[in-house]
Amino acid sequence: MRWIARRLLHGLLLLLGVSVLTFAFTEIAPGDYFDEMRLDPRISAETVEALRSRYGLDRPLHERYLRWLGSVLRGEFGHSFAYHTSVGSLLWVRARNTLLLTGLATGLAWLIAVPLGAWAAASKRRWVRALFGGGTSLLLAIPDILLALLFLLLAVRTGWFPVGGMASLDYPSFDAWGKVKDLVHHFALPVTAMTLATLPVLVRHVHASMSEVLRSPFLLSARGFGIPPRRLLFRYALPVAANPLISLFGHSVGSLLSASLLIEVVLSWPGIGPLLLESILARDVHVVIGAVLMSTVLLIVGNLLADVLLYAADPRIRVES
Amino acid sequence: MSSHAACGAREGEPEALLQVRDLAVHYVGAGGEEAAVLEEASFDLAVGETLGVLGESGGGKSTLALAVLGLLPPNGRVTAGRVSFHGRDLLRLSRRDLDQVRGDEASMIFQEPGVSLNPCMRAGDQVADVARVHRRWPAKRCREEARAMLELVGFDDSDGVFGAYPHQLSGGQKQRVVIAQALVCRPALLIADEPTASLDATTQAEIVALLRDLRQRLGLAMLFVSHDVALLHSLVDRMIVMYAGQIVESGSRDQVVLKPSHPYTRELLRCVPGGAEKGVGPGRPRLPTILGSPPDPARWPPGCRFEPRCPDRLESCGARRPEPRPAGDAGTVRCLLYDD
Amino acid sequence: STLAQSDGAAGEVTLEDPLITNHRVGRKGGRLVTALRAEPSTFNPVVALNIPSQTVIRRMTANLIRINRKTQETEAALAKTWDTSSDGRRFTIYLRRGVRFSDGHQFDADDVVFSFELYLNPEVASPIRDLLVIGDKPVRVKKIDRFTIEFELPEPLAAGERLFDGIAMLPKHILKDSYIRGEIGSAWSLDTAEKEIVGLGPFRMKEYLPGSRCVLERNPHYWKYDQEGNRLPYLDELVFVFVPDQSAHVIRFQAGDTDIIDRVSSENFLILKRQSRRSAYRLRDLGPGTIYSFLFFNLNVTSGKDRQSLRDKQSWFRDLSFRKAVSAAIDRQGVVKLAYRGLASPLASHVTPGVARWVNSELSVQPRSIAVARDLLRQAGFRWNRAQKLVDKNGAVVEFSIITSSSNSQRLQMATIIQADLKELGMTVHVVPIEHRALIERITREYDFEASIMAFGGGDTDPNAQQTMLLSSGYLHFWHLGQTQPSTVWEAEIDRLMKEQVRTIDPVRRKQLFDSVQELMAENLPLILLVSPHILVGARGEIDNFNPAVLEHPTLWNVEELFWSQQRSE
Amino acid sequence: MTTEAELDDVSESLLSARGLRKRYTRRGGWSKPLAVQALDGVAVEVVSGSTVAVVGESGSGKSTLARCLALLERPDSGSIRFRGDDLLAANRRSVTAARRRIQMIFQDPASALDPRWTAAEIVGEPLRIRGRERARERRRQALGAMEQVGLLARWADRRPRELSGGQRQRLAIARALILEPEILILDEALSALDLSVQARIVNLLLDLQASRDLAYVFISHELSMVRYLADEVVVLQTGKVVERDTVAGVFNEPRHPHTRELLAATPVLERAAAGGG
Amino acid sequence: MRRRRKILWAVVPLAALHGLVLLAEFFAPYHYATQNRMLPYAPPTPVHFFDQEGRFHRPFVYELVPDETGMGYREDLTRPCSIRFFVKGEPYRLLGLFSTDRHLLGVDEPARLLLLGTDGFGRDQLSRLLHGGRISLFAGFLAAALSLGIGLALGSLAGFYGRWIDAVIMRGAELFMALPWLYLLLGARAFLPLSISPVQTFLLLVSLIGTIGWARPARLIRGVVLSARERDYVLAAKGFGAGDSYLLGRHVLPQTLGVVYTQAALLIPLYILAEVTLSFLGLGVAEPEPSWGNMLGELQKYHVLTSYWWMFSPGLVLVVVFIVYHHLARKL
Ligand SMILES: Nc1ncnc2c1ncn2[C@@H]1O[C@H](COP(=O)(O)OP(=O)(O)OP(=O)(O)O)[C@@H](O)[C@H]1O
Ligand SMILES: Nc1ncnc2c1ncn2[C@@H]1O[C@H](COP(=O)(O)OP(=O)(O)OP(=O)(O)O)[C@@H](O)[C@H]1O
Ligand SMILES: [Mg+2]
Ligand SMILES: [Mg+2]
Repeated sequence: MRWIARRLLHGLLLLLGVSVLTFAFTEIAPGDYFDEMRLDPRISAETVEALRSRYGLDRPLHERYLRWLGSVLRGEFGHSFAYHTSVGSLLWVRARNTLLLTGLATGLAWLIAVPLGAWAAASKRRWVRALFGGGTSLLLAIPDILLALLFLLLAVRTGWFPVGGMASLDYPSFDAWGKVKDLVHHFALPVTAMTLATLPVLVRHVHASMSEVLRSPFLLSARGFGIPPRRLLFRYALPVAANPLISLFGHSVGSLLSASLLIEVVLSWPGIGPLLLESILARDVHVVIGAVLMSTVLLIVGNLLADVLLYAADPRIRVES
Repeated sequence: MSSHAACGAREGEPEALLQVRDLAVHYVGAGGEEAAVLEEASFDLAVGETLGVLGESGGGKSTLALAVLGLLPPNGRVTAGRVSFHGRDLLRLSRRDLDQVRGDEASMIFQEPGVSLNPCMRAGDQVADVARVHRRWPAKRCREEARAMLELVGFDDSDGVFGAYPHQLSGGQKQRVVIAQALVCRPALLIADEPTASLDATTQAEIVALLRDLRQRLGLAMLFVSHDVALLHSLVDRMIVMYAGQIVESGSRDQVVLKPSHPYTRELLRCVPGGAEKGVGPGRPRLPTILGSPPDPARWPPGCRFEPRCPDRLESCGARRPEPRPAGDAGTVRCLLYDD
Repeated sequence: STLAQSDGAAGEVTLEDPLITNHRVGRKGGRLVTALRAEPSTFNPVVALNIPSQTVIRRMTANLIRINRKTQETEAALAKTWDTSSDGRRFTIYLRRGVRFSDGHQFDADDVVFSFELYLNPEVASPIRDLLVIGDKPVRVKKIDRFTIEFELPEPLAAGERLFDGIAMLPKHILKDSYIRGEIGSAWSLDTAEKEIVGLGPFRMKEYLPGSRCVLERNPHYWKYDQEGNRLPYLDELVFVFVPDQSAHVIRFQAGDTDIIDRVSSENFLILKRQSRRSAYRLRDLGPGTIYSFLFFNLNVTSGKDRQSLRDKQSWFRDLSFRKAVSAAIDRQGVVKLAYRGLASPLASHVTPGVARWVNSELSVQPRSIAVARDLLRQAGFRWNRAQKLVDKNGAVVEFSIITSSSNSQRLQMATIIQADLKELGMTVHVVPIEHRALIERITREYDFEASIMAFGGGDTDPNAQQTMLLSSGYLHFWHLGQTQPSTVWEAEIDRLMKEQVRTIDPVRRKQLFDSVQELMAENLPLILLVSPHILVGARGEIDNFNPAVLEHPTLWNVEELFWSQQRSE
Repeated sequence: MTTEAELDDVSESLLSARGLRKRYTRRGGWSKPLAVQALDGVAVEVVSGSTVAVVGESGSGKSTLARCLALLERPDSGSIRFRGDDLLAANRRSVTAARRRIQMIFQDPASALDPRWTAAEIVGEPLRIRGRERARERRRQALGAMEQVGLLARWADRRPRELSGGQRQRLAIARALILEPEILILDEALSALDLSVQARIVNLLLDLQASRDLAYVFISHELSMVRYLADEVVVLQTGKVVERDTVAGVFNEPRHPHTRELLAATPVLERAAAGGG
Repeated sequence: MRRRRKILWAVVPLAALHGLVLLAEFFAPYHYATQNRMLPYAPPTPVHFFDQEGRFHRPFVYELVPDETGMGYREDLTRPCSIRFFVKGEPYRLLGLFSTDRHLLGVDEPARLLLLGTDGFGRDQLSRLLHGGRISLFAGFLAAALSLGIGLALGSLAGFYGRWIDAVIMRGAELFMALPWLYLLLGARAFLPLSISPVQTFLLLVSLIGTIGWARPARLIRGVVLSARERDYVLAAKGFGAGDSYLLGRHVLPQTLGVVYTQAALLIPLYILAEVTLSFLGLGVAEPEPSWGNMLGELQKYHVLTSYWWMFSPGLVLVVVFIVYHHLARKL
């Protein structure tokens, strides 16, 4: 397990690098958080300067960085200018909401993609192939933003789905069944949109790697021993095809926080995306760095997870140890 | 054409285990054109008998083996013929019914043991799985059965092998696991397509010895494909020789190897480097070869397919298609030389 | 300091003089849901700045004196009455007795003194402080007795009592500790426990769900009663849901998820209107608000080689005829039609018609005339070349860029329209939308722009609130910042007039002075005024006492009076 | 067992390798690296115009030896001398020059030919790299080389996948021969071919040996072919030379048990009556 | 052969599209910036063949006039205006070479031929779509070329030489994938002068995005190179005395072409779309210049989304273009 330690160290260095560079980048972008106040007729320029110096914005970059690093060590991850609170607590709630959405959607997408891709790869029927190719092409071609907008339009036109929010106001007063119904109702639209956005890429990959495995001789051999088709597909072919899919899975874990930005914004999901965008525009620097680091952590975790899974799934790697 | 002229079909014997009649296979190439890679293949295989298939590379040996168990690749198609096994026509069975036959009553093993095993399953599980699928025994029983089979194919340490993944096994061991897989349900027929071609000499010898032994013990009938004449001669009861998609000769092993009738068989046997021709230094005698190359499956010549390369060809060979006819004791040959 | 003599407060007093309101008597119960465009950033009035935060905070806090949003005049709040000294510098405020904070603790002069101490302490750097610093000196606060406080302004200030509207009274017993610790800035932040946020407003915090909503509940100790003696507010709960997207506001309102909506864009207002016949909501076009949008040129004095081309162009911008020509060429009706779908008013003065009390009604909107514009340019020495491009005396082609904030689509549209309008004069205009902070930096710090479209407004309607923009030394004097001396005669004149009106107590005289200021602005066109968008609001039909106004907050300013005229069928 | 000392006095050798060691480490993501000693002190001597056969079970290091001898892989230690120059110590130029004199046919014909190139391009590639001839001349020579190995000129524009396995292998041989090397290393070059084609290639090899004095390192597990073709046989087992002798010596009186095992395992066709056919 | 035919299925429409877009001025009935303030959000003009009496005519349209509600439009049926080919219109320079004022389609005054309706300024949506494609397609191309170029160079270096070069490049790639590039873009925009044209600004920013985007293709290409360099024919070429540059250029890089093509076909759409996000941050193509991204961005306005279906046209075009690109990617 020295290997894990090495990977973690690696990740730590990456985080450090990302934080340094992010700091440098924020410096490049014009303006700072308190600039907005300059347009407020009630606030004098002196007050703005006072605030800036209070938050250390008048200090040189490296000093600000070290201060920030100190607050990371205290577990606060810096201070949000806009929200007057520590970034850690601010981000956590949104990150949870985003993870709920993307986690559900990614899970769902994988659940659909694996059997669908496998089935399409195994099918010899022309129309299945045509339908599959056409369908994934179409989904792949619809930009996320358009997809989200279409769903919004659907919700508005039909009134079947609530727009925005994760639960009704009366949620706490519902009984268990009512709660479930309410959640499903609220999650339906964003989760579907998100699922549809991630699905085609996954299906394509599953299809590609399954097609490759299906051509391999050991399947012919297994077929020669009378293993029935479904078992052949899922018990024999899938674990072998899993290898590239696991890397993909690692990648989709890595992008759990960032993949849903547009959908969150359009469908008003209280996730990290809108906050990040707002913070970038408002130059709420620590929030941005916090969010970036959070997704970097996820990136690292995703890669690590992929390797662990690969280890678990592929005896060729596992057994050698 | 007629089934009476079937190569190797011996009259008057008890009902054969496997009866192949006039089997023909076409492959659709990438460009869309069809190639008839197997034609009019007919032979019988009795219970417990071993039949060797010898022939030119590309002659259709593998195709024949695959077609019998319905394992042709997607672009291959049986266009004619009948494969009756235990009295059932395998070509007319549904995929479901065929799956019940395969692995249970008849099994197939391939050339490359390295790629015939699922890299992500334990060897023992792969053997047990075949039993599970066909016998629907409880898992424990399947495992026991698999373990017993592994012992039978010569693993002393069957527990160790049971839990091993294919990449932890040597080529010979892998091939033995495949054989165990093939035999775990005690089939009556084993089709082996060059099962030892990619193994080194020692391993090859082990596997052949094993097959010989199992044949005895399980009363197994075998269809054994190879281009190693020496190997076939030492293993099989009868042989068929294939050239350019046709069975050109069949007969008992000694008859085919020692007294070949068909010119192709004769030429082929001449190519085998034997101890006799050895020599040292640059003055070494040259090996005999067959001139020219086999015809293109998409454009067979109208007459005898070996005619362009045949040392003994007659004038009529280029135009007339030879039909199989009896030769030797219970053999056949497809050559106009023997036409009368 | 004041804190030293803390908690000398005496015993309990019952609410002796509640404020009795004068409106239709309603019925209790129900919940009102409204959407906020952004999540509040804090619940702390001392540091709160943005509209969402203030919207929430103001429902939970109260002022001594408030400005009635409808009449735009001051009225009593926590102060039962007040006296103003004859020179307008001293205010004596008499508090209502027996008022309680939402946690039941009594409110008295100590809390007032404490609150002002917070706001005035330079260390706290409250943005409110600037309101209370007049001519570089802060307001002085003195406790007279438990329910009387005296305020002394360093200089006379016309309508000085209006100041109190923006200043929420805070509970000393809650905030004292964090103030002493020097952490008042991060008190009452988003992760503060709901119970700790205590105020004097009609509602108090019940629940805050980050990213999704905050729920306020009725303050049981509120100090207003209706005429039948019912304690206000009528509503049980007031819910703010956070909906970052404008469109989503409308969608949710349409869907019945929210009950009241404000700051509707004109397009969305029309969509709502189209459907209102079928639905049960009321929509109100309140006419122009206090916001005025304008085009202005960079008249700053710049140095540095890289600004040479700007300085060349400034010779046009400084030319009044040029500015007049531009103003004459702008199709304000087109702006109203295209950018606001008819729901805006073209402007003649920077005081909008929404501020009826102060607008100079003599000024009239300049009609569009390309001919007039061309004449003006020709007289100023501009010519047109063969390609019909405008060139100046030196033969340089007139070409400049207008920067606008990329996040504001209306301003972008205005810029696009102006671009097309000025093309008819042969001017080549680039519209450069840039991101908001970058825009502010260019305008306020680097002076690196040629022209820009911006809008001001909001806040108080009193002329005093405009000093920062009008005074040549003001920090919102964007066309020419950082002047120590007024650089033009008319700017000097405006400075003089503005300073005079501050000291003038007589309202009629003040209006005259301010009218002159507006005239000067209109004549010299430092701001080429465009339009003022209408304030558009809507509410569910069953909401009674709905009395929207153009001032902040348009729909919730009288939230304590709102009630459901019939229980909603749910 | 042969010791290196026995080889020392062979002075006229063309290529001589001494004490070759090569160790591979395989890295799995998790485990600690796994080391395989593929060559463990191997010595080989090739005299011009002769054939050295290398036999051994799978994984015994035959291909590794071949790659080292062809200078395509650097052994961890040991020396390789070509015409007396120590190539492991030599500069880049002389290594490149020597590489051209020592050519190799790879075990896996599918991987040895770039699937994008046409047959003529493939065969002409060594010339192209050497860069002396123009394109037209290159093609002419390539066609000549193809003809030599029995490939038809009309296949010149086919790509490898359009050729049969035997044809591909011949293409590789033609390519190896075009620079007129002095040593050709054949790593199981014939195993994939069927009998008649195999025989043809063997004949070609013999002709070339006779006419050009070409030396072969012949790696195979088909002992009948080894017996037919080789002058000397080297038997490898797990990276070590366990036996080295003339063909006659190895086949008639094998000394090492492993060699005996190998021999016993090879089925030999009873030829008693075969000749009469 | 079949493969080639399948590729043609993608290439021909793409070529046609690029042709249309290149000659946008000719195919577009109007200039993309011409505002028609009487006709904001006018629906597509219906084309008629039969007049009020039911008589057949050459195709014609009626003038659109605001209807009674002031919100919509109706046709002024009093005067049919014929559609004509090769009409005189606003002058332009075709491909920047020839001055002409002929447009493919036009209509008699006072009607306007608005085949895809108008946007909020009354500008002809079709004309904008044609012009917008020019920027979008070019931007997509440019950025993809940059990403792939750098990715190819770094990825093949990493894969071919391995060891520390590989380690450095791959760590760099990880870093690049984690950084918040929007800031850099905001910063870069701040450094650009205001006076350069909006299109140039945009293209500069797009180039920056393209440059930044090397990491993903580089990783993929590295993978391919890693396996390609293990091939025996690479070893064989080494045996013939080939140097590294020969091996890379002749054997290794050609192997990566498949990945490069596929990536190109995926990246181009991605970068075309990046503009929507950029516009969000004020970094997109500025008015009045159209692009598919900023036209699509209009849909984020609720009233446009719900009321004016023809404003979806850029979305539709994008989807079609993307499908074609994906198809191409799969077949290459
Ligand atoms: N999937 C396929 N598609 C098209 N043609 C094929 C396919 N498989 C085999 N063929 C062709 O069919 C013919 C017979 O092939 P087959 O594999 O049966 O030969 P074989 O006798 O087994 O040869 P070998 O000894 O080399 O294995 C050959 O010409 C071959 O090229
Ligand atoms: N590139 C490599 N990396 C790691 N291990 C290798 C590599 N090449 C060969 N080996 C290992 O070195 C040993 C010798 O391999 P080599 O290929 O030389 O055997 P061989 O005698 O040619 O076998 P075969 O007859 O199967 O071709 C084997 O254990 C093999 O797994
Ligand atoms: Mg075969
Ligand atoms: Mg080898």
